[in-house]
Amino acid sequence: MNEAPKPLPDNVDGEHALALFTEMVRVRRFEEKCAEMYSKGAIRGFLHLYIGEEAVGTGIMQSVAPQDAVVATYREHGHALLRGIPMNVVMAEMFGKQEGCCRGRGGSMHLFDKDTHFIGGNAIVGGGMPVAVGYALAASMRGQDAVAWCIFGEGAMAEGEFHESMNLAALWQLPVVFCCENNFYAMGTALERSESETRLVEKARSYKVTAEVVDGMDVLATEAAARRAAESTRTGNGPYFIEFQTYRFRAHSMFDAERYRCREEVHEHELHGPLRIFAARLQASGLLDDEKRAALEAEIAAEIDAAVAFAEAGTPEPVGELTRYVYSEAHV
Amino acid sequence: MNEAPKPLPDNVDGEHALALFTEMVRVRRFEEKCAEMYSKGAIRGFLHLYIGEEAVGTGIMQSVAPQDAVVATYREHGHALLRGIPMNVVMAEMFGKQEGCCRGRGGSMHLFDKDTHFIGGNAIVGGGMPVAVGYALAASMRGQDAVAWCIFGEGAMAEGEFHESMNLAALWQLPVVFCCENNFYAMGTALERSESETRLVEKARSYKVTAEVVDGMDVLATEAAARRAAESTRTGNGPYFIEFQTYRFRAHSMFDAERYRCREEVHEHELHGPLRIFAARLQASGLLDDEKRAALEAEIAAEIDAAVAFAEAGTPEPVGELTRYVYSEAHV
Amino acid sequence: MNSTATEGMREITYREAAREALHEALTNDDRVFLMGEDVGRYGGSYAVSLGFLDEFGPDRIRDTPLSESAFVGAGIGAAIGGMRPIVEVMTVNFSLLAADQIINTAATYLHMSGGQFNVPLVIRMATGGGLQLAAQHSHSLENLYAHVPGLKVVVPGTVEDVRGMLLTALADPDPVLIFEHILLYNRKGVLPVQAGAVDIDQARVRREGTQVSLITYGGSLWKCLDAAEVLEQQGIDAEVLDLRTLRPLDDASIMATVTKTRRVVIVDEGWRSGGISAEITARIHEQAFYELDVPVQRVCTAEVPIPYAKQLEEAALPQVSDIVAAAQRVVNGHG
Amino acid sequence: MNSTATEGMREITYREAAREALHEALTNDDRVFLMGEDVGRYGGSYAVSLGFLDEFGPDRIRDTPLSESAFVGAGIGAAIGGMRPIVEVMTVNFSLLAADQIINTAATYLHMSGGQFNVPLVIRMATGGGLQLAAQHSHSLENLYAHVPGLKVVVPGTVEDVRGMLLTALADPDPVLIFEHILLYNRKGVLPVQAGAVDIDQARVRREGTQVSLITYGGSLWKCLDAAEVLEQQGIDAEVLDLRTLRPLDDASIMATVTKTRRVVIVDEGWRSGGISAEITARIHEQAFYELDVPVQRVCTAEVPIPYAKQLEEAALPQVSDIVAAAQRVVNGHG
Ligand SMILES: Cc1ncc(C[n+]2csc(CCOP(=O)(O)OP(=O)(O)O)c2C)c(N)n1
Ligand SMILES: Cc1ncc(C[n+]2csc(CCOP(=O)(O)OP(=O)(O)O)c2C)c(N)n1
Ligand SMILES: [Mg+2]
Ligand SMILES: [Mg+2]
Repeated sequence: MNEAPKPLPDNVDGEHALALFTEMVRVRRFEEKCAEMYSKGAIRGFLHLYIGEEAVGTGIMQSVAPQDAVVATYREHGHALLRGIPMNVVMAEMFGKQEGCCRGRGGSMHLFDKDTHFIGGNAIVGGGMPVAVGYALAASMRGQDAVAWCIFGEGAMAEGEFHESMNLAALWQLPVVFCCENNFYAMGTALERSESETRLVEKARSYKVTAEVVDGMDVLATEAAARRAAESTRTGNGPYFIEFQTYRFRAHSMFDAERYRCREEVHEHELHGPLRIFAARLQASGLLDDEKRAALEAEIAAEIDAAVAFAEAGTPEPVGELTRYVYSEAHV
Repeated sequence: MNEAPKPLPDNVDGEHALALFTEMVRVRRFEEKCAEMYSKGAIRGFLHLYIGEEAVGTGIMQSVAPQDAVVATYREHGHALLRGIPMNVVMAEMFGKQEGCCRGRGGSMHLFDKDTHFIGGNAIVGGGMPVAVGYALAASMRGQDAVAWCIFGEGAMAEGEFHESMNLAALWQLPVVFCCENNFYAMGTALERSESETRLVEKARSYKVTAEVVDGMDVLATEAAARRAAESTRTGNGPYFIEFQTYRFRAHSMFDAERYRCREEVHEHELHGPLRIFAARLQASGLLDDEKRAALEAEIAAEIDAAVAFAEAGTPEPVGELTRYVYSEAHV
Repeated sequence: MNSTATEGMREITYREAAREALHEALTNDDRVFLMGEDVGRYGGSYAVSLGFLDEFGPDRIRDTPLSESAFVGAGIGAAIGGMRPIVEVMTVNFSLLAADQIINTAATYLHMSGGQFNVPLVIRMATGGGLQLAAQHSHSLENLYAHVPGLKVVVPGTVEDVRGMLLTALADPDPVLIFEHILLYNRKGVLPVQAGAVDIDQARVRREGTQVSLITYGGSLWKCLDAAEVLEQQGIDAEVLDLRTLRPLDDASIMATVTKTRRVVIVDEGWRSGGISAEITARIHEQAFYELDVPVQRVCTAEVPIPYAKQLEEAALPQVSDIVAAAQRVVNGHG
Repeated sequence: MNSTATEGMREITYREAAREALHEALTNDDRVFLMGEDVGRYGGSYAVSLGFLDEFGPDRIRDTPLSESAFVGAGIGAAIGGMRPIVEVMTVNFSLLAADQIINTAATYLHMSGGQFNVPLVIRMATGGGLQLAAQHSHSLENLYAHVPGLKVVVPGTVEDVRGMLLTALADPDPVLIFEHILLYNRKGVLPVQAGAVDIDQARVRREGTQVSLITYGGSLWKCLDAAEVLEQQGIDAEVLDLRTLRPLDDASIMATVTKTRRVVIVDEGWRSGGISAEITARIHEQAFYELDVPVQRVCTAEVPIPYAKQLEEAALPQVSDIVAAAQRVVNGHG
């Protein structure tokens, strides 16, 4: 970063900007703690970290209204936290405890929350897309002003379910915002080896869906794009597609040896990471200094420590409960 | 048809034009005979007629080289005949006889022929697309100059397999010609109720695939488009997509009551049917007259009668043979 | 079980009964809608929803593009979103395109979410052979789904069941798959004038008998009843048990008939290996081991993709004569 | 079966054995290529094909986009076109996205075409649970495919089989599905220095015994061998039969062990209802009815989507203690 950081534009509220930053740091620190807990064996299974991509989820969630639904992937801790699922129950879920948001049945890849209409946590790539379309269909048939926010990686766009879901949403003019987190890799497969047309917005446009591409490392840009999408979608203009260009700083999962990219490439992106650039701008605008930063970090650390303590103290779901929730317990 | 029919362009060889016409009439009469045989109960199951769409298959097949493969749908009698599968064995197949090209196991929807690399006859909408891509992959890996001609209806374009197959073919620059027979209906579903973007070429282009739309009622146009596609594909330019705009004059299958369109709409298209317009042009060019037409019809009628006789005289595959061809009989 | 209307009863086809149930559901519950390929303008590929588009409008009778995975998955999302979708998949073979949504999503959401998100989704599909539709339109794949916890699988064989089970399925909080056999749509049966929802927990004896139990479901029910007639003329008194639901199976009713007759033939249009008849055989073996004098016989579809030619298709599918022969074998003591 | 290398033998992991087989096939036959998600640059999600991209190049080690249906279907087309593709589907759950191509196309082409087009396609997938990967990555769905005529289903449990079966599958003219259990990749075993293709027609006795037969396959093989050790200490002499192939099943070997021990436990990581263990139970019931004194016991996965939490996952999957308990029950005469 040779250029001097730009101060924030005038129309951005300082407190709000600081809140965005805090959210991003909160997700980052949480993920770091997850990695630590994974190496200690407290978290198991597959673990996919969101580190590097925090500006995307943070920007999106600013426009997600209480009545909206979010359908995410296996890389969804950040989205879950940003959506407002308490950190305690997210951490407890990853520890496989009864106090977890899914009573330990879902784990890292399958976070769910009824209160915030967080419908997973889906570990089948592309699998959440039709679900999001259906949720939007229900909302539109019931005359509710709810939007379905469908979050997925660029790798998912090669799946047939992307195609079918885009078409249905566009044909029926449903309130779905398709949020593509383009981190340029699907596991070890780079975008140009997964798509013949790498300008992803062209795909969305081929369904007559309004589409834009945005810098996913700039939280103000992601926030603004999500706001445009929400406005368009809520006023009945049908689905909207946003490509957020971002980058994953960590391995795909804890099993990935990262043979498909070099350290320099990652490092280059880290230099322009979402926390780093936004912190610099906040500083340039006089909104953040070392003291403030330390205070904010301390507060987050305390929350995370409390979440770990909560998760550690949690109860393993008794084995006798194994067959619960295969079918509903009472007719609804 | 108020306008006077245009004579053929000068660069069209008269004999060739007459051959094209004969091919189309042959398919038409064959299909009419199939309908008759169906009402007599000699053909059963689902029967999908190609009547109205003859110019498409006829045009395509002019560019299909001996080493090429064809992957078609359940509406494939025309393609099978045009590709050179003898009429006798096609008719015998529909009669369910041992002499049929699939020994009576496939029927109308599943015609296959090893000699001409006719790989079905697939009754899963979209199901043949990945197969065509794979065939082209084999050809390209083996250094063969073979093209896979993948024929499907516009309804199939909504399936995820279309999306995935286009992307694979484009990404790997495979010699596949995607031939969309757009007859504007998928069973009873009109194109505008099946696709948010009805300009189908836009879809192909979103994979960076060369695409064109052509009048599928004009056999010279379809032939020329297929020729362009073959040239492009054979010279290593990757896949090619053609939308042939056509119309189905008959019901979707013999079970269809055609409640989704009115008689007038069908009639309007019949007036501009591929046989009718091409016959008029041939006449205008002095290549066809009543006598020639009658001779040509008589020859075709004789071939069809012979095919029916062949099929009627065929042997029902013995029930003892039921379990043959579930697995191969000898290692190859 | 015969088709003459008596007092308080009326004669009706299976198609008409399915249609009535849909009509009732659409009329009584705003949350119900029907979605699938050609359910609207075409009238349904088996004409079950003919005329519904005019009556209920395109919002609730929703023609979909060819995209099984997305519209089945959209059914899941709509169910979670508070609707009561009925998704029609034309033919069970095509449901394989939606297998991911059904098995990886619909069946797992309640469990993965720790009980938070149930999926009140109904999926109807046509199943079975007998119309010479060949290997991509004639299979009986219901057992693939009956293997999967989280799903319920019902197989109405009668007009009463095809009418009632839809209503029961709609009232169920979890995903229910309804398999309608293609040969039944034109079949007539009698129905109480006041027909309504029916239980989906219990198998039902469709014909009482003492010497052999024919255990079956769906399209094969009628072949078993015909076989029972033939057997009667031969002096063999057969009981016919209609399973009605393949997941969960009603063990108690199965064991009751087994204990009564001590001789069992299972008739199932799925392929033999790994089919539902294997599961029933295994359960009988486990739960009624000491009740049987001869082993259970399975009459299933031959292990071939269903061929087109009439004589081959007939040879592939279970026929009345096969059932009769199997019953004779068990009654005569050589299983 | 123990893992100490003896003369002419060498110790190797299951992963390494799978890798050797792939390497040999790629080296010896130009028509062979490997295709799937992340088989190239990433090195294979279970690292089986690590380094192959450099050695064989991107044409033959072909990373695919996420599009299971298309690349499995492309395998079918390539097989018909004269190649010998090996398609890797990362995990059996994802294969549901390709179920249409596998079941409606690969399994039917030879038959529908009256014998003209065979499909020499090999599909490998990882299966099974035990790594806390939860409900969308842990299932054992091999029985879904074992139900389908036209397919062959093999389930290598040993290093010799994972090495040899790939070669046999490649020589087979018809589609063969290979299921590799995720817990086996790191397991070591011994292999003859001159290892090669192995038959895929016959089950194999992995441990001789006289009092009870443990019939199993894949990942559960090792649990059964461990259980047999425990049983031995309790004075119970167990035989362990490794099925090796689920379609077609080797009835003769099954009946041989049943006749020998007259007591059977089937161990299968699939869900109990409608799983392969039901089919085996049914066949034993049909073919060895008079050989058994007590009914067969099935030890299967509980009928739940596999949960994440360790204690729940363990409770869901068959464990050594469950097998031991089942064997004790049959040996003590109450099945
Ligand atoms: C249907 C399916 N196929 C394959 C996988 C294995 N897999 C998990 S994540 C992943 C890469 C997805 O990449 P992308 O969509 O770009 O999301 P990202 O992980 O980069 O956030 C793959 C191949 C899966 N979970 N589901
Ligand atoms: C996967 C699948 N879904 C549904 C069907 C039933 N079906 C057969 S043909 C057809 C319409 C296909 O339309 P189109 O692709 O336009 O071809 P056309 O029949 O017009 O030639 C449908 C819905 C099927 N055979 N396969
Ligand atoms: Mg990605
Ligand atoms: Mg069409």
